[in-house]
Amino acid sequence: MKGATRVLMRSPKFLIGVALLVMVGGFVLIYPFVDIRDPFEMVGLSYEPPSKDFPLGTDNFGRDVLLELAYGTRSSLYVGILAGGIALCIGVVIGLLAGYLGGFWDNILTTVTNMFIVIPSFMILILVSIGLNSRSLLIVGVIIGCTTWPWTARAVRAQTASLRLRDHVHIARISGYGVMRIIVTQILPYIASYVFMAFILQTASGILAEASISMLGLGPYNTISLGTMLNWAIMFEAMGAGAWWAFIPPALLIALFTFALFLINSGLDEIFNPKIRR
Amino acid sequence: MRHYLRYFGKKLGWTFLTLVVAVTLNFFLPRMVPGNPVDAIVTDLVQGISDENRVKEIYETFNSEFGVDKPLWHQYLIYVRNLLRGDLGTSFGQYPKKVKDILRNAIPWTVGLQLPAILVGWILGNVLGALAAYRRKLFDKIFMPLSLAISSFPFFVMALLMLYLFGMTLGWFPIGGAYAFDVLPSLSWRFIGSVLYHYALPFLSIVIVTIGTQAIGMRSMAIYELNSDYVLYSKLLGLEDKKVVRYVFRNAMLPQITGLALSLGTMVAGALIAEIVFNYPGIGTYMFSAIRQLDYPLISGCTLLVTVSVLVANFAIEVVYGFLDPRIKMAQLEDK
Amino acid sequence: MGNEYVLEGVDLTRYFGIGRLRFAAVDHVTIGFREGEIVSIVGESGSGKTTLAKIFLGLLRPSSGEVRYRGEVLRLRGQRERRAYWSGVQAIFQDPFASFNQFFRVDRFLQDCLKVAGIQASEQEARRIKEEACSFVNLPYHEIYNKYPFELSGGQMQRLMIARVFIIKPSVLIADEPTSMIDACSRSTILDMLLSLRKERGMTIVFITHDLGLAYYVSDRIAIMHRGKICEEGEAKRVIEDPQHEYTRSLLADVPRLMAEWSLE
Amino acid sequence: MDSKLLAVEDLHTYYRTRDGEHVHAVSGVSFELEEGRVLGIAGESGCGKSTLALSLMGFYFPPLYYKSGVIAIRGVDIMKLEYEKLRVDYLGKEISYIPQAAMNALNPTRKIGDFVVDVVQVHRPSLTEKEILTMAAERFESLNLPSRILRAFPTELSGGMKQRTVIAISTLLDPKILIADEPTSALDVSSQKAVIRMLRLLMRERVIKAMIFITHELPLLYHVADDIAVMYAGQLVEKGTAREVIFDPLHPYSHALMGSILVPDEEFMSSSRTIRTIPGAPPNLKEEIRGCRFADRCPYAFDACREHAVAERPVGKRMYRCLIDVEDLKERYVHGE
Amino acid sequence: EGGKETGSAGVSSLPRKETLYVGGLQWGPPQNFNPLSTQASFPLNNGWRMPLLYETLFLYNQLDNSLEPHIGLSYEWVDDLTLRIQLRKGIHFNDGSPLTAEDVAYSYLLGEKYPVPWSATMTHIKEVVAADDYTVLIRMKPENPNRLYVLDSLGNVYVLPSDVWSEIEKKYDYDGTKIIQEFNAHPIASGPYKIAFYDDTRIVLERDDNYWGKAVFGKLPAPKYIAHLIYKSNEASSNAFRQGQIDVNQQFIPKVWTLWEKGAPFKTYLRKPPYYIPGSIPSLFFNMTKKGLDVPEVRRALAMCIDYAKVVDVAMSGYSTIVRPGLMLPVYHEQELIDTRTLESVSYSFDVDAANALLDSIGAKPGPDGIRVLPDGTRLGPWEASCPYGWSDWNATLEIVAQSARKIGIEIRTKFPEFPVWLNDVQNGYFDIAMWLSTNPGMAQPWDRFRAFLDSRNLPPIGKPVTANYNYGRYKNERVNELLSLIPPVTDENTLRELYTELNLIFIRDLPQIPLMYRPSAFYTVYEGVWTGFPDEQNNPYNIPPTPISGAFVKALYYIQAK
Ligand SMILES: Nc1ncnc2c1ncn2[C@@H]1O[C@H](COP(=O)(O)OP(=O)(O)OP(=O)(O)O)[C@@H](O)[C@H]1O
Ligand SMILES: Nc1ncnc2c1ncn2[C@@H]1O[C@H](COP(=O)(O)OP(=O)(O)OP(=O)(O)O)[C@@H](O)[C@H]1O
Ligand SMILES: [Mg+2]
Ligand SMILES: [Mg+2]
Repeated sequence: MKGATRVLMRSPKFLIGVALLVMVGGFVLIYPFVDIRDPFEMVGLSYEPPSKDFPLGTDNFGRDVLLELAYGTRSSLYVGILAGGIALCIGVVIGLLAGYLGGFWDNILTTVTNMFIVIPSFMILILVSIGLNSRSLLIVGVIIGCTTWPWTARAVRAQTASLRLRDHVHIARISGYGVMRIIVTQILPYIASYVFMAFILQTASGILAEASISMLGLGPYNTISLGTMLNWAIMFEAMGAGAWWAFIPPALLIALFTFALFLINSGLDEIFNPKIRR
Repeated sequence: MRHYLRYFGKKLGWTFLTLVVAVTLNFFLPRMVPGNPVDAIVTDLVQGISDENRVKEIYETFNSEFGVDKPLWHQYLIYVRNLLRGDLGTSFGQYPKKVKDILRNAIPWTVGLQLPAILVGWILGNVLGALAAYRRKLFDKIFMPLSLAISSFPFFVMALLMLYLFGMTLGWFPIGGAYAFDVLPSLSWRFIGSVLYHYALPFLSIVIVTIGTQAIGMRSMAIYELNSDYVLYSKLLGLEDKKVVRYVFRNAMLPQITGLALSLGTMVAGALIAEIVFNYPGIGTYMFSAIRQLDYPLISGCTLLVTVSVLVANFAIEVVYGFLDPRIKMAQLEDK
Repeated sequence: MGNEYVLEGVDLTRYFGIGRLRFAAVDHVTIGFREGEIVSIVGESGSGKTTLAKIFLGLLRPSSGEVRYRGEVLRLRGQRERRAYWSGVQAIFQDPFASFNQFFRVDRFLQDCLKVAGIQASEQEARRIKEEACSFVNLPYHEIYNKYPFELSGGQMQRLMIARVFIIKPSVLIADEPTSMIDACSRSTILDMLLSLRKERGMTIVFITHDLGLAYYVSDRIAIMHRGKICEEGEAKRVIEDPQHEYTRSLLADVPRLMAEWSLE
Repeated sequence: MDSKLLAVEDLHTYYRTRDGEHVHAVSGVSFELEEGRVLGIAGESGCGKSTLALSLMGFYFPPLYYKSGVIAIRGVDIMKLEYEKLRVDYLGKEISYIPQAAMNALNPTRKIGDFVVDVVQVHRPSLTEKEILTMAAERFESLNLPSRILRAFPTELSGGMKQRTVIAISTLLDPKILIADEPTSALDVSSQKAVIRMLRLLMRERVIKAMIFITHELPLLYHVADDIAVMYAGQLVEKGTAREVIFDPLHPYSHALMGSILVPDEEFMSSSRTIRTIPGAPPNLKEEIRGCRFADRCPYAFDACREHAVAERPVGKRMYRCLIDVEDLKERYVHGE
Repeated sequence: EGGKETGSAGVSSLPRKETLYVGGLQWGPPQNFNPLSTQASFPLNNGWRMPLLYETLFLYNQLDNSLEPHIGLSYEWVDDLTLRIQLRKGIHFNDGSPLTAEDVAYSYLLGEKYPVPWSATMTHIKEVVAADDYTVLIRMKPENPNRLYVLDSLGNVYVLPSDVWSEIEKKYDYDGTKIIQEFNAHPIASGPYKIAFYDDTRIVLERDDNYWGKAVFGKLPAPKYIAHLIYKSNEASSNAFRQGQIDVNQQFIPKVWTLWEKGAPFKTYLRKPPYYIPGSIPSLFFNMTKKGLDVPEVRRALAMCIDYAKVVDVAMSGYSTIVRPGLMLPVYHEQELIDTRTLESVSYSFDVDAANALLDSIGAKPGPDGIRVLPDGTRLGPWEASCPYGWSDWNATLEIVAQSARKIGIEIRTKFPEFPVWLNDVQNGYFDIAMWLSTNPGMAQPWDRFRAFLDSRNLPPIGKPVTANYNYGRYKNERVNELLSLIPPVTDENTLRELYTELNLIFIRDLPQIPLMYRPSAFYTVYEGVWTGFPDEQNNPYNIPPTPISGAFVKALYYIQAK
């Protein structure tokens, strides 16, 4: 365990990933205290180029892009974490049950999981988003979470199925433990690192999914998120107006986020998956 | 062989079941929306008509035309029956066009754009990923973070940035559409040239992102394989590196095929948004406008089409894969 | 005769796989264990030893046949029945490294054993029992109680497993190759401990191994297992010195020994 | 021409772990292998047997690294050779290797026959594919392997078959020196015997000039090896003929090891033996160990043991690594201290 | 049906100098070329009367709210209920058959038989008869006459060849829903263009060189082809326009002046703000059945707190003048109809303090979160203000409204659903605040604007859709209904002024809607890099209205020249 921390500290990928995340996270958390205006406030004219007043210019509504970025990143992160959390919970529960129970339940749960994998979740996402009349960050996060869990479920199932046959699980069984207790104490700790990595990936994909559906205009109302910022920029022709500041920063931030999370993930992967490392 | 057939029989049955679920989701999910899409069509028609009965009459005609006056389950049955006859219904938004006809126009563009792009991206990504794993050193040090970075770009973000940079700012490429505004489809060089020119940017944006994603997967697969016992053993028997590397690539490539099957859904869906950004007349664009107009039949048609193609692709890849990789063949035979 | 067996398997069969690949890992095995004896089940890799052990432990359901514990057919329905059975029949597995939950400290592991044994003791009393168990297996409790399993050596882990059995006091212990993963020098320690367990507790021990020498060393009776079937069973000495079954004979002939010639022709 | 087929001198190799530490898995191993002899290497799990075997091949894969020492095949230090020369002229042909993990030693997606062709063509490019396959089929049959295996994928074989296949492939080019790392561990006793029989045959026919046989199963080693070296924590602690080492061990560790042998043999078991046990565990190879590596577990150890590195001590043709004199040791063993 | 189609000419490319590219009039793929369908594609889209394929009797000119002769030479009221129209002679359809009064009568009557775009008008008409080959008489129903609608129809009803369409009627067995679905890929029509090609990305018209107008006007329209490129989104279309791929563009382009800042040959009708001429009045609609919103003072306070200048600048890119209270467009022929001084008494303007004071005066005190609560406990918000998604200028406007409202302690949240969802909600009365606009310019304005906003006759209850007009908020006022029925027959200027002034007075007092801006009925932006001579304010000798291709704008096609 201590070794793992040491290795982590040496993994440049992990460190850079964390550094990026901390930087962005710090900006998101601190900036709104520095600049206490309402991000919705239309302080300037539309698409004012970067200036002293507006370090990143203004968007189509004449809002300060930098301030919006702070709030938008926050929302994106929120959706990502929420979606990641939900996807993780569903995926882990289904994966654990399928993997541990085996047999009939495994067949059922695996079939459901595979269905969700093969039916592009993005399609479901679109269909559900259209169906919902009022969309908030919460709802968007929940539906993303509810459609992206199968990858986690599948991986957790595989791990659980192999752990189930380990002797310590047998020992636990002949110690008379119940199913839930075995799953929680004997299996969960072993896949914890994996689950954590899955969470990171799910968070990244949650951020992406939010951005994607917001881009399609199916994002949350009354909310600034990186996706809705892009959506506005496109809808209000930032590109034609040459207002690069309205869409490049959110686009890059989305990429940056995913990048940081991917880095952290592959850093962790090297530690938990020794064979990958060279 | 019998077991093999049985395995695929099962697989096929399973695929069919998924299809049924997909069809059902496709029907019900968009119909969760509170509004009645007929309103939109009829509103224009009845604007200013003060005779209430007249208005009602027109409404009813259209309601029954679209079958929205029947209970949902009944509509579903009709939907399934029509599907079996190859009838995807009539578009609300482009009334009275048939969804089938709309999709027929869109499919060639989407397939023409995405299939080559995804395949090229996949192949290049794998080759580069394998190289990175093998070469390591500087190549890997630069390439690896780069592809990680690239793969962090969602398709549409990449499309957006490329459009802005190469289309709007530098003006190297057209900024949208499938062919130039002043040519008409025909078998002329002018037209074909124009199509290719317009193809470049959307194609590249999909290829680049796919390369990034695939390269990462391939790299770690290849590294895993490079560390395996058979590599050591082969080398200790004096096999030349070239040959060993070929073993490794092949073995690392094979799991990537399943990866391709599984990520097809994500890739296709992602590439659809790239279509929208480039105003490419493919399914993505139609889906986008269908969403705007709440055109259920068209939305259902698009999502169904995408889902079915992903399903079919998955199935096909699974079949092919079994033949390519003896390991999987064994696993398939043993599959419960 | 049925009554003298503590644990008994009647016509046990277990299939794995389907279709062409279906085969019997355990094939119509009937075997019983008497109070206080050590029976070795010997067989090469894949002969179905572990599968048989798991059936006896109730971890696997036999495809046909039944397990009888103290004359009664084993059903294991409900938590209570399971607890009762497992407080009477316990096991040690092949791989000590895999037998421990690496996330719990030794003390917690021992504490759980107390629970399984149904001992409700005060903190002091519990500690005394734990210390006693540790000293039985020659482990200093105060040194290891706060350690994680991965901080112990294989031999120490396997000894802790025995300590577990010491606390639970089952009447039957199924030891599935308990020494195969630890070094030769520690192996003898483990064997000695098992033997003394039997001496002190009169415990029935089912000893599973692929090593004839080991079986010969520890057991009263030996059963030879081959492709899921028990092909020969009898007094240890008799089986080794006067093997009846063809397979046993060839097995004995192929095992390298030190004193006898090992014909390579 | 040096009569010594293989001479290893003060070989040091180490693994670099993920957190940058070094595991000195082979530290200061020297021995010589003469033509016609089989050297057995015994020792418990983790003592460095496999690492030594790999190190002898003369070329290194991360995370295993070469530190120092000489590996001379007929007087040629293969550590000084160019990689290409080593690969074409030595590997597989002069010195060959049977890996411990035969399960994964074959490329899962290549038919065994194709792999055989790949291997042979490196060293004998003149042979046609057909000739190679005929040759391989013969060798396979001598190991009771049907020649149809050549057309099979490794996944279609059972564990034992795989192991035998690997043995067949490793010996296909009639290597002068064969390093067999627990070649029979996955086999049942009768297959084990067949394998040993074949290896013996190859030796007798002088196809293989010398062999290093690694196992932790002492009774087996006794029958296979002419000489036995006992390894402990990366070092050889004792070396001698098979009979000497098994029945008259010198080093306290060997002594304990031999005392733990169990065989289904009335005569041996009842020869008023007490099963000997050693408390404790082998040292951590990550750390620099100054004194005798066995000192912590040795019942006879005294202070000096922990302070000074212990050199190999020759006793006639034998060797052992202990500060205590031979006579002293024997005395103590008899008294069973 | 559907699919690709090439016209007789078999065009494969469109020479830039012979093709007029238009944009912004068609967004989806072509659906049909049926003049009876409300879903018809360019150049037949409902709402734009483009006399390119089918033609109307007269051409509406938005500049002076007049009808210019076309097929019809003149019209006059014979009595209170009868309109007589004199047709031009020598007009023929493109199949060579002559266009006669019979065809006109037939076309009108289709509106009675089937649901077609002019069916609403036909509810006021008793009969349309051909007095002779070139004279048409329209007789209104005595119980329900409406002069304004009848006049409006002159610029709205397409004249179809009766023989061709009776065949079609027969083909579909006189089933209206089928008839309006006829795809009509090769229209037999009287206009100067024919359909040459269409697919999902463009519709191409080719000039008919046998057009009857050649003899009458002495020349043909200049462009040999008119091509409408179909874009899937605003931005794609406006990007194409920026690159000079569209000549006449009917599309909201933010900051349109940036187009010509660098000297590129773009222009709008006016060279200075508001650039376009106003055509309708997007307004904030209140649901009068919602508690809190039913209080006139609350609505008035909202009206006073909105920063109209910001709406114009930020949301509308300045394409409007600052809105004035009332429902009259800032154009001469409408402003003439009201007495501004009378209206001053009820007028309001942007004044946050006054708005706050007004709310204070009715006892609406701010709660702990700053949101006011009425004395009866009704919290002023959260209310959802909605408009369809993707209508970017409106989305921005509502954002501004929401921001403004916060300043006076009213909580408004924006919501932009898809159009059909939004429409359904709004029609059924499931909304708080919505944004919608008035009906298009035409001969029935401004009366029709008031009718659409305020008419509460036959108003369905909440839960049933309002379809006959736009009174989605269920505003009820008997006097308004009365005024609405009084206006249509009136011709006397003074009486009209009185009536309109009263209507405005009631409107401003009750504020069931708050006008937010003036919106052009058409965004007329042209590129003169290829074709020149498009009309603008300074150079418009032929009085051509800036309504791309539609109505009297068609004249422009005869005057433009390729560079
Ligand atoms: N869960 C399972 N599913 C399928 N096959 C199994 C399963 N468990 C065991 N087998 C098969 O049953 C046979 C007997 O296995 P078992 O583990 O009982 O052998 P064993 O005698 O314990 O061998 P070893 O000495 O290697 O432990 C083997 O061929 C094994 O592959
Ligand atoms: N890749 C590696 N990285 C770090 N340490 C290693 C690695 N491989 C082996 N070791 C260590 O090197 C030492 C020697 O290992 P080796 O595999 O040579 O032992 P062995 O004697 O062959 O054991 P066995 O009988 O289990 O095969 C062990 O302590 C082991 O932990
Ligand atoms: Mg076993
Ligand atoms: Mg080894």
